[in-house]
Amino acid sequence: MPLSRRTERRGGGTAIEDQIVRITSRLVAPFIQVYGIYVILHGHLSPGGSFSGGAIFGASLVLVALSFNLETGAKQISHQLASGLESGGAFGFILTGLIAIAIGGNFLANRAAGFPMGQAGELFSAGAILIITVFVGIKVASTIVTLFYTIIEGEE
Amino acid sequence: MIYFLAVIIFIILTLFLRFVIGIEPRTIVIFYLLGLIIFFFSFTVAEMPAFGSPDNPTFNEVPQRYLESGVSETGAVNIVSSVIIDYRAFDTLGEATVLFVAIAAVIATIKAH
Amino acid sequence: MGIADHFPALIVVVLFAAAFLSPLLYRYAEKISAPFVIASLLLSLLMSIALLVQVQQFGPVFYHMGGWPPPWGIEFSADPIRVYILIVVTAVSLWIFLYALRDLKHELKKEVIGWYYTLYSILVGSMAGIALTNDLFNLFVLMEICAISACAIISIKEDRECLEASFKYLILSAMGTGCFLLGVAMIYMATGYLNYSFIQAALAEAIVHYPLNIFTAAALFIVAFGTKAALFPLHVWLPDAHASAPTPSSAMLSGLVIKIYAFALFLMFYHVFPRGMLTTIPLNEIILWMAALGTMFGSVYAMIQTDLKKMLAFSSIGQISYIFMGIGFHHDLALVGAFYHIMVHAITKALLFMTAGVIIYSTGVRKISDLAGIGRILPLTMLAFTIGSASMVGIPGTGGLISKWYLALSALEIGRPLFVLVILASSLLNAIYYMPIVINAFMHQEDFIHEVRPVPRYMLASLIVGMFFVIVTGFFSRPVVTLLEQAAILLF
Amino acid sequence: MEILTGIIDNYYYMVAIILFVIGMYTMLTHANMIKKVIAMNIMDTSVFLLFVAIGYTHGAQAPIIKEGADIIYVNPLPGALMLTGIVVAVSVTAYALSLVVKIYRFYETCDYDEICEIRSLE
Repeated sequence: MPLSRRTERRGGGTAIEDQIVRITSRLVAPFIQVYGIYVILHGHLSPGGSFSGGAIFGASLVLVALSFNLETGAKQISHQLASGLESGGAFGFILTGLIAIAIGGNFLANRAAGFPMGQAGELFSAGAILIITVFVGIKVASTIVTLFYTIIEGEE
Repeated sequence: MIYFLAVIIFIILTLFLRFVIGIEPRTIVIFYLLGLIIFFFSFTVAEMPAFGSPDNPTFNEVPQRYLESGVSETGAVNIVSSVIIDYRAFDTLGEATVLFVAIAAVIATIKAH
Repeated sequence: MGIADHFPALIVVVLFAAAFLSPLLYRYAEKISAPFVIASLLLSLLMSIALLVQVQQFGPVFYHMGGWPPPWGIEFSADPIRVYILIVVTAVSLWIFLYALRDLKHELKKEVIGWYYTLYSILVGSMAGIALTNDLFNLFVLMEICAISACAIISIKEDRECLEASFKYLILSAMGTGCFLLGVAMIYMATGYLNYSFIQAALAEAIVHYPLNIFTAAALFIVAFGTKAALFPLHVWLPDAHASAPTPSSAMLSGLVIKIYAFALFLMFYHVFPRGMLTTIPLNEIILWMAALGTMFGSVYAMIQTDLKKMLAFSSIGQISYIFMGIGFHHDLALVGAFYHIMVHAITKALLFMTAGVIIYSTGVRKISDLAGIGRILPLTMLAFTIGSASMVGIPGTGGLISKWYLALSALEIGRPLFVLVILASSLLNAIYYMPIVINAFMHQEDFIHEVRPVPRYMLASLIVGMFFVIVTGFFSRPVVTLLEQAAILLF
Repeated sequence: MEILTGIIDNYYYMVAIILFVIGMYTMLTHANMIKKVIAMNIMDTSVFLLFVAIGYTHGAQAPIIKEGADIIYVNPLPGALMLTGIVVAVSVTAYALSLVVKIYRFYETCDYDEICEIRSLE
């Protein structure tokens, strides 16, 4: 079996199917994902945050899709799930802001509205900041994946 | 004297660009216009507050409060995070909306054709 | 604190939330997705009206996002002029959306209609935000949202001209926002603030130390907003974009989107730059002359068009110039005229684009020369067109007269009678290209030869609403003018 | 000469301005659409550079607070603003590229002049 071959993809484009690339990316992808989640969760403690972490996480899915073929990649996160996560992430952000109104602060208030602040410097601290970071991180990751798939499909 | 020199350099540069390098006359005109814009901007740049100096107008009470009481007011050690998600959270909502719009626009454009 | 205190934020947030949820709704419960968007538009309209009542009773409202006071956090502010713009935006977009419900079914593919709702409500939300925000960087973000969604509601139509038009629009508006952001950087550098009121206070001192910075920023702002609002020499993207878009998008873009940028320029001039600055450098003069040229050239270009929608698009260039003229006069009556014109032109141009949409839907005709004799087949539609064009020309009894009257009055009062001539001449030019269409439509002897589809009642109802409001703005202008006069006097 | 020393002091700002003008030039004169999109990014990036340079102070550190230490931190505000700005630029780029993909499908070219030619022939 040849180590590397070019296969026909849907619509006539070609994808490189390479054993080395495949195995490496399969090995590396989970670590990238864990790192992405780490960056999202530690947004209020270290450099990084929602956008960087979400982009890292989304990039790992894109990497898998590129090194295998689109179908295998698409199995990891379906279109419906991705767009649901997007709407959910963005709406969760607004919901956090509205909860702040409901418990007596202004829109998007954090300490003034009484979110639990915790001890500064620990993981579960900073009230609404952590919640919003997670929501935006989810949204960014799904956005990167959706953008990738949509533009690829448009090229067919 | 210096004006005379400048005119000579200008003419030589024009001839050089046109006949030695072979650039189209239209491009040369645009080139000079850009030079003119940069020339005017350079006066503005020269007048700007000095780069990296701690007594710039930007180092006023705004970053001071962020840096001094940011940790106690928002609970985040990373002050950039506390600025984007707490002090100026509405910008980040706008940012999330921009991403959402981009997705909606891309999907709409791709699906429509 | 009652819920009414949060209205400035909620007006924008409700529309964004509706936009985030509408793709899901369209997938799982298609029937309620359109009523859902209508409900959110209606809700924000009602909140804007409540906000107006609140502002008139208790004075300007300032809302601090997240509870952080201005130089640290983002502030929304609502004074009478901003709330007036807000009401115009939400009301007109609600009306256009009701028309769009029926019109989109034959202009777009079925699977993208849900995304159209999303883009539409985000567009309205961002415009409401631009009217309300009191923070320069927030304005940048909202402008970018507005630009992408405005381009997307053009490119959503299955037509390759739309793609090119929206690409051109996107590139030029990206240039506009780039210039704007550079201007913001220069102002931030010199003052250290992003909030309008704080900048205005700090600039009075900063202008002594860094005059070139501020002047460059002002010039960049004129380029930025001029590009986005199609001020005369920067209008190149407008005709393609507005003519090729689906009808509701054309109505929206011509009616509201370009005006919100003109309004943003007004905010820069009257709320960001200090009072004395506009008299030391002739920014007003530049805008004034560009606008004067725009009224003329817009009309002249419109005259030579053969496509109906393209003619309407060029006419928008002429009409937006009136608003810039009102800003450039630097006089309270001129501002009344400009702001009245924002409302009148939003209604009128939306009505005209809707009639064009109805004509295209019913007969498939786009050429002006083929419209002869159409008045006998589509009498109500052409009546709407007649009333709309009368308002464009400024015939008594329509809203167009009132705004031009105030503009001319203030031109006389500041001693520049030349601009009265400009206004008169451009009205005449407007008449030259609008009236032949009306006359040909009704007086033409031969029969109309094209096939005619019956017009849905739903579309006709929206036309009737539009006609009603064009005439109401002509006869009952007093309350709005009083509101604007009170607000304008406070600015000087 | 005062101007020259001013420019040399503010070389960061000057580079940003030059980049901005290059981006604007490429955007307005090049016919290739991909180049236009790249130029748009150059333009945005130059403004980001300018903003971040505004926030810098000589000898200062990144604004992640360490308790008890006596450190000068850089101004966190421009950095925070530019995070938002970068996301905005990414979104615009994504949308512009999707338009280019579709335009290429119709005309088999990314060159604006060629597209105008094709359209005028029809």
